[in-house]
Amino acid sequence: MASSLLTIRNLEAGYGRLKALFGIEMVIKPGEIAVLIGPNGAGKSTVLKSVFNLCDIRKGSIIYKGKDITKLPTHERIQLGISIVPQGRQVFSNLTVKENLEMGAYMTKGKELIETRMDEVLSHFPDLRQKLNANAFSLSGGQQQMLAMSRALMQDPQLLLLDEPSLGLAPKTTQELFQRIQDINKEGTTVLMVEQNAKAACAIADQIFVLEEGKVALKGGRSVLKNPKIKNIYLGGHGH
Amino acid sequence: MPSMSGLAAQLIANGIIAGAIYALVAAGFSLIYNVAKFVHFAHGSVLALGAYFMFTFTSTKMPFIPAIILTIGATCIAGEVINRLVYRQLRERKASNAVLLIASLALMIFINALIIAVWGADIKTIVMPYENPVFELGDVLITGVQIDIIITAVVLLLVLWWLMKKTRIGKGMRALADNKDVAQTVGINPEKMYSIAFLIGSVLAAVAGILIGIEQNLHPVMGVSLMIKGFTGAVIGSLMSVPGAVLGAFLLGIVENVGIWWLPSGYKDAIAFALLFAFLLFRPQGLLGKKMREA
Amino acid sequence: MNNMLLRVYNLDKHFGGVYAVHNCTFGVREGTITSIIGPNGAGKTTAFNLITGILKPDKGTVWFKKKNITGLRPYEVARTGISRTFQLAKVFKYMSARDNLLIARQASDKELQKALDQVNYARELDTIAGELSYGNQRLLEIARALLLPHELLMLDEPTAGVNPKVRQELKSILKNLKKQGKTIVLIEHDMDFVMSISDEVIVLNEGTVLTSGTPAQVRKNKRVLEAYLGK
Amino acid sequence: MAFENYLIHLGILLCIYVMLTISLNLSVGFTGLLNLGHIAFFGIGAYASALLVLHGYPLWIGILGAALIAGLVGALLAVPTSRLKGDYLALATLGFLFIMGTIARNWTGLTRGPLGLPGIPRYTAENQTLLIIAAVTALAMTGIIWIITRTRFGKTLQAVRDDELATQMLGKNTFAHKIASMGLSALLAGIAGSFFAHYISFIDPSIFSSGDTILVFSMLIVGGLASVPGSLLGATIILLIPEPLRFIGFPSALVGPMREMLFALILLLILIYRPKGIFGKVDFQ
Repeated sequence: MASSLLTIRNLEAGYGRLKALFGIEMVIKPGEIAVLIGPNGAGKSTVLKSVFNLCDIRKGSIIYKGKDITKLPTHERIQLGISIVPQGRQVFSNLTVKENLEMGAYMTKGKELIETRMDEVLSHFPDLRQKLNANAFSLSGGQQQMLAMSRALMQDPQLLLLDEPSLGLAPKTTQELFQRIQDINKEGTTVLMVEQNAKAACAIADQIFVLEEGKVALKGGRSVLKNPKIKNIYLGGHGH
Repeated sequence: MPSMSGLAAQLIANGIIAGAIYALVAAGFSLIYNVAKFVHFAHGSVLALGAYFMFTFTSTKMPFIPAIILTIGATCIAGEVINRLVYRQLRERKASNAVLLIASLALMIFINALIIAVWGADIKTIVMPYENPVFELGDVLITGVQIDIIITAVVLLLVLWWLMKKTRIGKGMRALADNKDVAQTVGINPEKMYSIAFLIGSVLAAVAGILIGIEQNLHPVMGVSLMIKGFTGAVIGSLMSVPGAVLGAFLLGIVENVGIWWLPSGYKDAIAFALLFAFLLFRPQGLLGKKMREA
Repeated sequence: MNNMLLRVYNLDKHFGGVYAVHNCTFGVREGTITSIIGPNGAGKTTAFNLITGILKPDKGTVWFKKKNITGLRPYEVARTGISRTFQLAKVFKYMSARDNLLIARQASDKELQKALDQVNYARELDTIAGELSYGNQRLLEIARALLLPHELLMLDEPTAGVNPKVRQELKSILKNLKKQGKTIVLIEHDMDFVMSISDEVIVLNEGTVLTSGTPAQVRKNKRVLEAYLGK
Repeated sequence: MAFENYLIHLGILLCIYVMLTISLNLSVGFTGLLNLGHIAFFGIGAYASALLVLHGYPLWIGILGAALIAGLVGALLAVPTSRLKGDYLALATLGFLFIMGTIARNWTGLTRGPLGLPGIPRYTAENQTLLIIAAVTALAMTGIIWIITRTRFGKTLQAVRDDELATQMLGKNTFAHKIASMGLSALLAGIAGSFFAHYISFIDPSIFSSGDTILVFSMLIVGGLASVPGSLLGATIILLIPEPLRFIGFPSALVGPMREMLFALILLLILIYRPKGIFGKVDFQ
């Protein structure tokens, strides 16, 4: 098991009556960037939410560092070193940038530890440093996304879950963001990312899972996008 | 006969005194509204409980300071009992805000009736250990207690501001009020925060109850009218922010008192209700609030 | 070539600086099944809400049967002959299936049962809508939209959350409606579904029309797959 | 004889509260409008009827005036407030209740302020006949509401409650429906107000009471939202439960507050453990 940081076994999950996942199998190794792509409604976000207990899990299990955390309440998962950046640039808009970061370290004891970690995080996102006292709602879309990621990094996670970080960002900002994700990964944080911008995400991915209708349709390295099946998955035409 | 400007100055002074009390009510009420996202209408009745506790403790001839401390303690217990026995049960059953609002009204009626049953319906006055001197500041007459009210309100509101801005718990409450889902992903426990918000709200209610109890006399339904004034002030300022609510409350106090320059004093309440009605219909986000998205 | 039943010109709608829909122009031909596809956040549902009056456009106009319906309130748009469903099926949950349908049109139980059979709805008229499975709620909503006197049917992700068997039935249901001369426009993610039943496909990306054409043309167009896979 | 009079008194009160509960059910239970101002229309009806009759108009003009004035005010109040959602609609209508109380207290020229209106002529001399008239009216109102909620108009109101946007997309002017619902609900409450005024033959500004608002809401919720039989049962249960208090020999000063504490407590328990009430199937949105 040591080779796997996170294993998802035969996962079936959804929201109330609405089922979204029909048996997901996934193994994510420590230190890698794993990317989930696939057409809309394929259940990408639901996989991420299941790892963080934000939806209804019907069957299957989630193993993290050899421990079954399927039923673990959310705040205990944080202590295990998992943190999530939800979809849509979710920040505490009426709090300052500095306060947003402090909230990221809400469960951390010790002022100096929080200060040093904040420096580390801001080294990844330097342009937030000038904006520390600005309210989060005054930031641009890209800056808000970086603030949301920095808040998650304040927990010094081993596993960082990113839900469509590039949504609504300009291409240039997306490139910059993905560069930062690689830097963070180089320092030892495993990343599990759901992305709609498949080309940009696969460029930095170690392992790619292509989801279709709640199942893993394809799996592989960066060349998976060249697989002819991709066109059928995205644009239909399985020949009925 | 005091000169016109003297009368105006006195009305403004009365407005500030009333505003200070309304601000304490509005601060407690809007803190609970912002953090727990529902209208806790029984907040006024908790304030009345505070006043009556003070009456009971002071009538046992105990020294003044312990009476105050005991009153605050008893009111906080009442606040937490309400939060735990009623609101937490409703939240656990996924009750909608409408249900929480109706429950708070039922609590208001319950506490008012309890006060009448326990303390009786007659007017009560709190016996002050030392007399209450009247000062003359230019044309304005103001009593020692009224000065205490203004000072205490300002000090408490500054402490509240410091607590919300500078402490970890305060920021945690603001984060929860801002975005509950994200707050949970950073490990903030909503129920714990609601209890803290209720605790702070109860302390503010207790202090307001004590101050009003000393300055005016006590009657069982005093909480309801004060709650309406505090609530109206919060709506005028902005329900979305505690500072906004406090500003709105001071504004209401002044407008109400200056208003009786033209209208008979009986219409003080009518001014408040007219403002409440107008703001709820045409500017529900208040003076300071951002336009709420319609969809 | 039958004429354009619905036309949308240069529609603009932004929320706090971000453009949901921008210079969006397209048309829906009478008697056809037209699908609107595109990645998440392309503005598909916003376009639907602008057409049906739920949102007011910042700029641009909406024409239905050659009449300008821009800015009409939703119930006025419905009365011009547009009937729609929603991304998350909106049934009247405390009311029976019969009462749900009667809001659209007064009709005898026989007629109501026929409307339900048309969408292979497998439950009686008396069941309370809230107790139905998600798939059945979706079918009930579609049956209700069909009962409302209309010339244009707008379906927002009809196959979302619906099991594969019902998905196949939906395909035949829509084809029958087209045979009866109905005009249908739908937002859909299931590409097999879209490519197999659409006469015309409109591809939205970043709030504006990327391209449009027959399913074959759209599948061949390189820029469409690129829009999905990102640059 | 005294016990019989007490029963007749209870019977008349019950009819009045049935009128209030069933009319509140129309706007809250069937249309989903969280209307906390219902007792304001009750008070308006009482004052309108009393003032008309005290100024020499015949009784039937009093009732008609009460109904029309309360109904008109209800409809007018619905125009600005029906744009508001949930909490704010409740707060605006509650605010309206307090405003009416203040006006009644201060417009001494019309309402004699806190002194109230004494000597309001009764409908009939003996209470038996009044009980019969009240019972017929209450049952008639219940019948009307039962029929209305089965008509197309009534079904549309329930559609507005369940999903207003979807109802609009089916071509219904939901704004007009909400005004009609509030107007009719207020009209019936006005009639109840007229009955109350001419039975007690004295009213004062305390009629605009938040206590009664909670009392009628308890009756509505105990019976069950959007359930006509529920309203009848709810009104009966909530009115009768506190009655034994009178006989246990509590000092009279305690009976009033004990009664209010009891039905506030019942409402809280119902909200927590049985929010749908006995017959209801609808939850608050």
